[in-house]
Amino acid sequence: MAHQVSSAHNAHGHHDPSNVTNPEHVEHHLVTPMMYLAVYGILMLGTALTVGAAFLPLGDFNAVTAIAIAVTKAVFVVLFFMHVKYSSRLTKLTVASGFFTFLILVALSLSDYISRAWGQW
Amino acid sequence: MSTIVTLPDQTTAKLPKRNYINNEHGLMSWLLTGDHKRIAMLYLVSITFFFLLGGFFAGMVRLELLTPQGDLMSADTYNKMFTMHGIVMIFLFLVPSVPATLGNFVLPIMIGAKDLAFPKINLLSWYLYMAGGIFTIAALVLGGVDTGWTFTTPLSTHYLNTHVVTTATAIFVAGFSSIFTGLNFIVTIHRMRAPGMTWFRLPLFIWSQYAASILMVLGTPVLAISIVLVALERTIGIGVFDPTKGGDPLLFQHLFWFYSHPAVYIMILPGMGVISEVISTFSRKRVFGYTAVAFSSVAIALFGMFVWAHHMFIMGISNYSALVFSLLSMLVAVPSAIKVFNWGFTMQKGSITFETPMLYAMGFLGLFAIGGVTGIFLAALGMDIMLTETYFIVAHFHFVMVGGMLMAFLSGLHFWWPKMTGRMYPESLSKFAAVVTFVGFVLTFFPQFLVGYLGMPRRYHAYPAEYQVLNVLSTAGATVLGIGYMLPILYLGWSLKYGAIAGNNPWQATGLEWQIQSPPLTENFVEIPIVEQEAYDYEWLAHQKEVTTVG
Amino acid sequence: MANDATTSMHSEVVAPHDVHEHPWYQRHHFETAEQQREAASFGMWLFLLTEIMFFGGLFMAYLLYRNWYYDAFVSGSNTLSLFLGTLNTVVLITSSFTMACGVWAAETRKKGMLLLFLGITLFLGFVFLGIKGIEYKEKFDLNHVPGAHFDISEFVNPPAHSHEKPLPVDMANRTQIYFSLYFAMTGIHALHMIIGIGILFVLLYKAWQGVYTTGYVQPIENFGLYWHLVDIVWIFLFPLLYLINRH
Amino acid sequence: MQHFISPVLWQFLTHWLTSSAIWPKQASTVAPWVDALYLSLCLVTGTGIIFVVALIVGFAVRYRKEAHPNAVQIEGSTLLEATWTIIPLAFFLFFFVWGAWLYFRIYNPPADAMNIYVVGKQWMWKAEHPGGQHEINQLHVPTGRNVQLTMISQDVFHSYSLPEFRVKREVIPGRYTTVWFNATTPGTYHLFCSQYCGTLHSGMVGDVVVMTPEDYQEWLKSSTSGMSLAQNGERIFASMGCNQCHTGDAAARGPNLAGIHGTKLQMENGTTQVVTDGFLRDAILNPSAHVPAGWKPIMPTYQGQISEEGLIDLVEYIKSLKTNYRVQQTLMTTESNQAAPNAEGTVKP
Ligand code: HEA
Ligand code: HEA
Ligand code: HEC
Ligand code: CUA
Ligand SMILES: [Cu+2]
Repeated sequence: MAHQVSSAHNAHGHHDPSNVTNPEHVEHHLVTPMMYLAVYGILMLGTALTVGAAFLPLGDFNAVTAIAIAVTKAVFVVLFFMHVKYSSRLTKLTVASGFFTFLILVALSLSDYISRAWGQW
Repeated sequence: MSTIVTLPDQTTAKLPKRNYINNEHGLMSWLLTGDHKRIAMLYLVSITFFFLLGGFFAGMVRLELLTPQGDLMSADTYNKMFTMHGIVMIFLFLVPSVPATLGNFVLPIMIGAKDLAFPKINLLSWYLYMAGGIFTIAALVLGGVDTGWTFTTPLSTHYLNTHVVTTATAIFVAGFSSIFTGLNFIVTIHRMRAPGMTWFRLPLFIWSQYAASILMVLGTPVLAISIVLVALERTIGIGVFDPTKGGDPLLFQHLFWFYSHPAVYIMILPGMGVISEVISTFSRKRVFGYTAVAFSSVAIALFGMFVWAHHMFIMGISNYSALVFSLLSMLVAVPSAIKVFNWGFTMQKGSITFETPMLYAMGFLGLFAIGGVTGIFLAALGMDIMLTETYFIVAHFHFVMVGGMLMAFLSGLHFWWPKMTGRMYPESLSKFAAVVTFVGFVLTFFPQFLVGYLGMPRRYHAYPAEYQVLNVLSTAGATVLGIGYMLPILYLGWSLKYGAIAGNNPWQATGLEWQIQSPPLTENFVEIPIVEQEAYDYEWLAHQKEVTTVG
Repeated sequence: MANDATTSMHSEVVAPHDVHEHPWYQRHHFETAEQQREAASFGMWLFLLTEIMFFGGLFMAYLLYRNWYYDAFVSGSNTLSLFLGTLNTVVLITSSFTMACGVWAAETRKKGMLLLFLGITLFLGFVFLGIKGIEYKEKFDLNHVPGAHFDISEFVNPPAHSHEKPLPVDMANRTQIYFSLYFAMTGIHALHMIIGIGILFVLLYKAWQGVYTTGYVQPIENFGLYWHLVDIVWIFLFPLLYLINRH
Repeated sequence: MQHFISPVLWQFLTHWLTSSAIWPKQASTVAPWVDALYLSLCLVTGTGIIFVVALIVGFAVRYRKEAHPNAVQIEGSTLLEATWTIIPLAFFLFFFVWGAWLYFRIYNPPADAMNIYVVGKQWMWKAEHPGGQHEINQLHVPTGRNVQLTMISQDVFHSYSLPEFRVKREVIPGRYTTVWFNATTPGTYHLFCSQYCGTLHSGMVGDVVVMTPEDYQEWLKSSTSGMSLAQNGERIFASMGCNQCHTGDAAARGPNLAGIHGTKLQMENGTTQVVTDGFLRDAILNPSAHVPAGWKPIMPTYQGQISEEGLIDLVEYIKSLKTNYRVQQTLMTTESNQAAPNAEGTVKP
């Protein structure tokens, strides 16, 4: 493959790992157990809150509260336990696209169920 | 500017002494390989087998439909025939066809990588695929399955006593094979590109594989879970799809088509990538509107996730929801149209030759366009009422899947055959085969549009006599088509031993894969290339001096 | 796979500072260990995407039927033990925490800590499954498992001491959908736990051999991602299944 | 071989040459509309295809290597790109609107349509006319009347397909679906089950017989079973004990059902619902999900106790109830099988 490299060799010198591997590269960040402990505390608090909230007579808002707390807890797990806060844009995008696709599934399916009764009231 | 590429005459070329084929010997060296090229070959052999199997079922279907009465086989047998035909062709042939064979082989080379990111997972994919295939064959041997490839509940859950669970397992397992292939491709494309290989220098084949891989990763798990639920419903009666227990059978349709619509784009996008490569190579021109073609792949993948309920227009979904899905289906068709026109204009001012891959590619353009626009018929709500569940649909999807993807696969197979084996296929025979398949194809499936509009329902074992003429035409066409498909199998096999030595770059193409020896070394590149040229840069190619071979 | 040719050429190709730094775990087709690490982690994330969509289908079903058969879901949910559910949530979150610490231990190359944290995680995984087993057993005893023996009498005529309001028969029948989803969701979740525990054993063994405290943290890190995702799934399952309407 | 081929060839010649085998007959008022859309689609897309093919063949000939040895590299053209984005998009949107319009036309029955019930099961179609005429794998309808089909399946998905009418609708378990048409030409037409439903799917076929209104009246008379659907419903209403609660009295345990069909009900959970056929059916099977404001969910479920035909009878009966006179009459009679006198005029069929 000399022909391809020859002219380029001087310009690049050698393989630039950050180019070879990942333009989205970020420095590896070490999260300390102290941080984990704090997050753990938050998660425990969330668990207590969600159990407590279930006993309040909030009507439809019971579900909303429960989901809101669960989402918050999940976000903490994703950001800290799973290091997404310190990860590349690509990882963040990947996580986001997963939840986005799930929302598409739910939203568009429900668009059918919700509107089935339309025109009938 | 204009370019004439003249490379050293390759007729005197010799097969390189050392290459991925003779690198190691023995069966185990193939079965335990991590080399993406060898795995691609394993896939090629296995999907060919399953294509023949699926083709056999298609043949039985067409034979039965020769006469209006159900006289060749019983209704039950017929139902098993088209079910196995659909399942084998879709899950065991078309979904893995281009990605797992051609993609596996050339994708890492095209981006300048030594292998896929996860060679072991790649091998695992093949084993999962084979396991899926074995389960399918088991279901077949045990007595078959007659759900139709769509597994409609509650028919599949409560009203059939055939081997639904076995087949469900097969599809579940094969699904994971496809997930892992997609995952491997995405990581490889993101992480393994050679220095200088920026996103917009990637060949369009890579873009389309990338888009298809996203769909594999995001869509297939939903199929997996819906199939698990079907199996649970059958075995322990959990009732989520059972109307007598308060479940909603339409929920199954939502989940199933959430995968299976994107799946049709899994089945066409890689083929579109092949077409971009082939048309550009044989026109000796950069693909017209590179960015538009690249982004349209991504757009198809993205919008493809939003349109699944167009398979349910008459099934009792809300009329308002149907409106939304119809509109979105219209939108998803636009990027395909963009591609067709860009391919057409790639030929403009080119210097075109008509080797076999190009013939198949031109066949693809015409047939895919017809298949695609009939999709517009189906996406138009009021029209779908008339056309759905008739042979019009059968014709639509065979035009896109067989006329489109299968033609693209054959195009790509001929295109990369020299690279994969180091030998040429016999040109005139293959041109003849290309023409035969085209003629056979049109004769088989065009009459089905007509008989569909007459109202003949699909999945019918016997039909009113007045539809016979068109059915006879179709069966006749299928015979021609079958011959057309047998030819490549024969002459490609022949060429393995007797074909002319191909040399590194018989087509004088620009992709990185053509700059290395054929067949390639196990590690593809002795030295990772540094990319400084755009994709399809013929200027750059013209100034290439030599192509090095090792060994 | 033979890679002699590759290695022999390497000295010219790779960056000078890399020449002697190819760690033992780097596979030949990667240029740098960093590249391998990033690829593996990205691959793992993509796999987690598929998990999200896999559970996503179930959540979709849950959402639909909960809206349709709300009363049945409330009654079904109230038969679950809040105590055991909460306990299990605590157990799982704790194991997630210890797992995160395990990754830290591997990164800072503390073998003893790593073994300790993996051990606790493994133990908590078993505790979780044990508690789940107790809950399942109770459902079997009460005939609340969907299928031929499913029994709705408790929902139609709730025992006097409970504060449950009786369900009309047609709605009581729908509790079967609730329990179907309960078993499907927690069952598939438990299956993920079991697979996770299986992998943990392997990791523990290799960690004990010292494999992961030499800079090769990728398997630990990826397993951590998997374990946290299983945790997240439970974070949603818990309120959805146990806490629908407790007052 | 000769023996095998010749009948095929024979059929080929006779059918192909003597009948125009590519166009189904138009036998309903909506058929011309569907055909118009179909033809327009064929025309527009056909032109598009011809254009694409001409482009490819044209370039292939003009720029083949012999004629054009030097390829000229072209990057692309935003203008062209925009052109072939916008033109197809415009056509697609146009057809979206047309298709949607047609869809709503076919799936929203006019108010004055006469109703026929259809029950699908593996593998036969049962049709029930309001006057009590039953038929299997056949459907008799008059010309010039709007006919609505209210359809349900007893087992799996089926699909009621009438190609000459250009209408089709899935028949699904657990829920009524409807479709309507207005037949124009007397004759016998195809009826297919077009959703795969198991072994004899292709045997689930029949005929739609379109008759002049006079012939239709004749047919109705000659095939009546003596009991209308509503009369059957009345018997069931009494024998299942519905009349025990739905007496219409102020003190009744269940709500008054007379005149309820087509009204808007205020429900206990705060929503309002229109009382349709489907609502009535669901209210009998899942009463607790259909509790009107002010009532307790004490009505038992009849899930599994009444067949789909029985439900249709009940629905027809409740639809026909204008007052509670008949309900109270039936209460007087102790023997439930005497509950429904055949006297005409008391219950409007
Ligand atoms: C490779 C597979 C593939 C592909 C690519 C497509 C592509 C499309 N399909 Fe198809 N489809 C299937 C495979 C595929 N389909 C299968 C297997 C089924 C049946 C499943 C079953 O029930 O068993 C099906 C069924 C199906 C239905 C459901 C019918 C029903 O059940 O009632 C619909 C409805 O909207 C539909 C629509 C479309 C559309 C709008 C596209 C679009 O993406 C097409 C876009 C392409 C073009 C539009 C052509 C290019 C454009 C031009 C050349 C421009 C021409 C110019 C003008 C018209 C101005 N398809
Ligand atoms: C990739 C997808 C794919 C491919 C390639 C094909 C290829 C073909 N299909 Fe297929 N088809 C489907 C996907 C595909 N099909 C699907 C998804 C369905 C729907 C199933 C369902 O309803 O559930 C379907 C349904 C379907 C039907 C409708 C059945 C029905 O509704 O009742 C018909 C009818 O003509 C048909 C015909 C054909 C023909 C003639 C070919 C030809 O192109 C095949 C030509 C190939 C050969 C003929 C093989 C040559 C080899 C041999 C002949 C060797 C044989 C070996 C021995 C004798 C040992 N197909
Ligand atoms: C035990 C008394 C009882 C019996 C027996 C009974 N119903 Fe009801 N029905 C009710 C009550 C109370 C309601 C309103 C609350 C509810 O839906 O549970 C009702 C509601 C209805 C409704 C919904 C109408 C509305 O106003 O909401 C219909 C329709 C109906 N019943 C039909 C029937 C039929 C048909 C039968 C017999 C097969 C029947 N009922 C038997 C008590 C009864
Ligand atoms: Cu009923 Cu097909
Ligand atoms: Cu689709």
